[in-house]
Amino acid sequence: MTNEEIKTYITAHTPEATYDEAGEWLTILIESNHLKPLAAVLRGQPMQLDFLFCLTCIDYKTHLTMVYHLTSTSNRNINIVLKANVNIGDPIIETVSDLWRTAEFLEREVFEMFGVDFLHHPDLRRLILEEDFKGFPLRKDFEDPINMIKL
Amino acid sequence: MYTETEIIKDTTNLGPDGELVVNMGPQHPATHGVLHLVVTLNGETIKKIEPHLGYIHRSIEKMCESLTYRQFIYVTSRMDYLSSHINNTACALLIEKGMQIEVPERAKVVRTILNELTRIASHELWIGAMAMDLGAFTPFFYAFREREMITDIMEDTCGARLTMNYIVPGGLMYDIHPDFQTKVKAFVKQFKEKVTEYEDLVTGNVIFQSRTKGVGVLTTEDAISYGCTGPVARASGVSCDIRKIAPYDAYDRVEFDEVIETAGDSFSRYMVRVKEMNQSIRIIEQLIDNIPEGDFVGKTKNVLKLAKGEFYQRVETARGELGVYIVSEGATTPYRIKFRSPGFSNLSVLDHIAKGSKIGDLMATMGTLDLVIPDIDR
Amino acid sequence: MLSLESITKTTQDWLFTKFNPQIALTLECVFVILLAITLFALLGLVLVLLERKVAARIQIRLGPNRVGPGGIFQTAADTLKLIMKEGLTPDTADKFLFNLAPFVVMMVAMLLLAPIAFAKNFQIWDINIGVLYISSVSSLSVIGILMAGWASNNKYSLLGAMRSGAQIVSYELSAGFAVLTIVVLTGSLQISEIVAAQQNGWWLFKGHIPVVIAFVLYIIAVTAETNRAPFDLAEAESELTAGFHTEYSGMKFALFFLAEYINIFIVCAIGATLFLGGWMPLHIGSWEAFNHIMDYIPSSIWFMGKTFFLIFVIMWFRWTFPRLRVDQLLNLEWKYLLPISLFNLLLVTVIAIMGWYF
Amino acid sequence: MGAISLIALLVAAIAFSAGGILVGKILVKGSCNPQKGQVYECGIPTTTSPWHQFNVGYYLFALLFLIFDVELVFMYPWAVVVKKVGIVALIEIIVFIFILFMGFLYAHKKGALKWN
Repeated sequence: MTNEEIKTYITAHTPEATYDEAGEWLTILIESNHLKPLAAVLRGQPMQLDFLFCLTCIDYKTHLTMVYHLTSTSNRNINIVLKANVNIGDPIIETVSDLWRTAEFLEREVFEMFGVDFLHHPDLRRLILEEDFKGFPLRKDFEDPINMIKL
Repeated sequence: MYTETEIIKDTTNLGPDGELVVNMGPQHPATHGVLHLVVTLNGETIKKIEPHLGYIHRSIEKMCESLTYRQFIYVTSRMDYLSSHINNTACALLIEKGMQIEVPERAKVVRTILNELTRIASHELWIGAMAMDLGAFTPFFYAFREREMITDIMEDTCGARLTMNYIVPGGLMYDIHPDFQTKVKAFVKQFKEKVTEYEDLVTGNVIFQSRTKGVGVLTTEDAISYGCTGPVARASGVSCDIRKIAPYDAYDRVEFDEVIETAGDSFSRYMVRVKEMNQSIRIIEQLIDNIPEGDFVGKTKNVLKLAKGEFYQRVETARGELGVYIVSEGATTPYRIKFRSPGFSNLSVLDHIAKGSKIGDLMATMGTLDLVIPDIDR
Repeated sequence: MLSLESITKTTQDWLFTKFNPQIALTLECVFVILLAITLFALLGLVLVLLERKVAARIQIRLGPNRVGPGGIFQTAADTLKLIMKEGLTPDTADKFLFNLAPFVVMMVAMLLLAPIAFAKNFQIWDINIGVLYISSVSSLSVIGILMAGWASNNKYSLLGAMRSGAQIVSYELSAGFAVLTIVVLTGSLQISEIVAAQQNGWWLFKGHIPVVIAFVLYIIAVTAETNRAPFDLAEAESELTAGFHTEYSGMKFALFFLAEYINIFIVCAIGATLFLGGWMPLHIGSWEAFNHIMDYIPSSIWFMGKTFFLIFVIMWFRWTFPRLRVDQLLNLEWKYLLPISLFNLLLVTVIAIMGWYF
Repeated sequence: MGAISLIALLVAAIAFSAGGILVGKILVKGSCNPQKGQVYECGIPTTTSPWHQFNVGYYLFALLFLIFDVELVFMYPWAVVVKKVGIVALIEIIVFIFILFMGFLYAHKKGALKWN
């Protein structure tokens, strides 16, 4: 599948998606409420992007952006980056852990590091930080006066 | 502490079947580091495993946001310390890709050789440690005999034995040691002679086979769904070798096979790693006599600046796919950096494949997942 | 010729002529106590050092070599260290049982010394049911382990104790049946008679294949009974940290440690007695000259040589094999070793009745 | 020596163990720390008590052992006289072992030797 074909296929399902081809791989931008249906489309036939190899979040100060790197084990040439903006004041997004089980742990990491709340996550608890830790360490506004390196 | 009545009261928070909740780790001989598993047991049978991470979390990702592109590479050696060369290579490759730096052929070949040596060293350590988890102490020393030769080569070349920091954007920090080629050849010779020894000691051992065959079976679908990579996924029949999918450095010009087993149990994970070491030797043999002359580092600016945008680089470490994802705002430091560590995904599968097995099986399963805790925690 | 036999005999005669019988007996008891303690201490030191040297040899390294020539005082230094350690008792433990357990383990190990023939006529008590005595006393050791594991109030200890309970009692059977084969052939339970029966050849050689099978079964069973790798599930350190003695430190731990090695010595000594002729020198049929030369080697050396050979074999196991899993371990006993033992016993009976042995 | 040696050996065992522990107690001045009294569970304070009902798997083996061990004790006197009695003893023990083995097979069939 070429990028153009992918774009037409996705637009057919999700007209709201916008595209960015500046990077190495095709990037799909989407609003957070449309993420889950689109993810399900990508996961299913004929795209079969069954391998979520990176899930992370970026803090742009004004908003958070969830980033999903997807590829297919049957066709390793297809790589797609899925991005969804999340409101920073009230970060809620639907979980994708039922589509890709690996997201279960990765979302837990994002949950404690960025404070993003994943709806319908089976087990959304802290994985790395201790229970009484305050703040979200990977957000840009996080300051730890004692332990942080400042150059 | 407890009085007798308290102990009786305490039994109320047990499960209906009188399950036993046992903490394995952070100070446990088999977790190889500070991994904390909360294991729910029914007799000897495991009901649930819950990993608690973070005992060695240094927030490398946050740290890198305030380090320049030249500096942050050295931090990455501390992630998966057994593949520190490969971690460094990933970062260097990403910066080279982002800035279109030409890397001299010599550097590419040397990087490839060092990466493969690192892979062998890592697998050697793993064989020893895993055999120790299963109660056999001796293979550890046999594996370390060869690993020691590699660390000696590393020491000559990089000045360090564990956290090498030898690879810089554009090539290598220094030229290789004059004895590099002879030493590597001597290692290859010895390895080929001695590798049969621990195959005799471990692979053919009846007890070892009965402990690992059919234990911790990971199906192909689960391996894909859980995002497993490296030997763990390849033992389940998933083709995921980044060296084949997206070749970097000199991997596109060497011949080697991607080792794939289909059983998905602990024994096939073991076999994948053993065979992979032989493939690494094959790669080294092809390259060691053909190290091109020339510069060891390309022309780079003193201050590196990545253009605004996003960059992703994947490499194959000894544990699987390491991804480095950088979001750049055009400054001298990355805006956001994310390391997709292979161990994190491989750990997430532990509960799934060890559930229902015995405590002894947990050691075999955990051992063959080859978890390096700093890599998981970052 | 100066032998242990003559020394004991002279001492006894001297004691009984000098003092009245009661005092003489008391003094003899004191000698036995002192000798037993010395033997324990010496065996502990020697066996631990031997283990470390054997391990080092197998693992292509040198082993202890700093304390004393060739590291021979290493274990003495280790013992000193263990004495200097603080012995802790967990607050939540059952303190009485916790402190009692090492004593029980030690007592069992010590009691097993009684019927062992260390040399010709050098035996503390030549009890007429020697073999039965050994079987019964050795099965007591599991009580000490269960006590230690349960009293610690530690989950690893409990699991370890449970495992070793199931394991020791299971392998007790195979060991028992293996011992029984020799009893069938000898027709006596007395150790001295069993040794005497091997005057013209050791049972391992003259008993045909069934005795060889019994010997193999015996070695496997006692390896499991003494909690040695590959059957060291009770203290499987990669699974249960230190198993039943996780909570023990200092001297109490040292006692467990020592008892383990003494038990190895004892089971190997019994194995040597039953299958390899005990202190009996190697005699081959009608080779008079050869037999005569063999007789010149003192009987205590024969005994120790055979025992230490078996100890070496058991150590060799430990450093070569991975550990079994607990269900595999019990399967091995109940599905393979036990039926084989039963069948083997019948085979030996046939041989004994038919007189098909040398 | 007779049975009195057993008492001597018991005394030796107690003297040896108690001596070692006492020497340790005298020589070592322990430091006080409440955490020293905690049970070891990999550095995490233990939450539940291990003193409760436990999986039955182990007990089944203990029960089976009891049966076999009693039989084993019966065999000792038999083993001593088997050579004198001759073929009758052989037949008797075959019957004995057969019955025993049937019981064992029954236990096997019932799944007593299986791990849940």
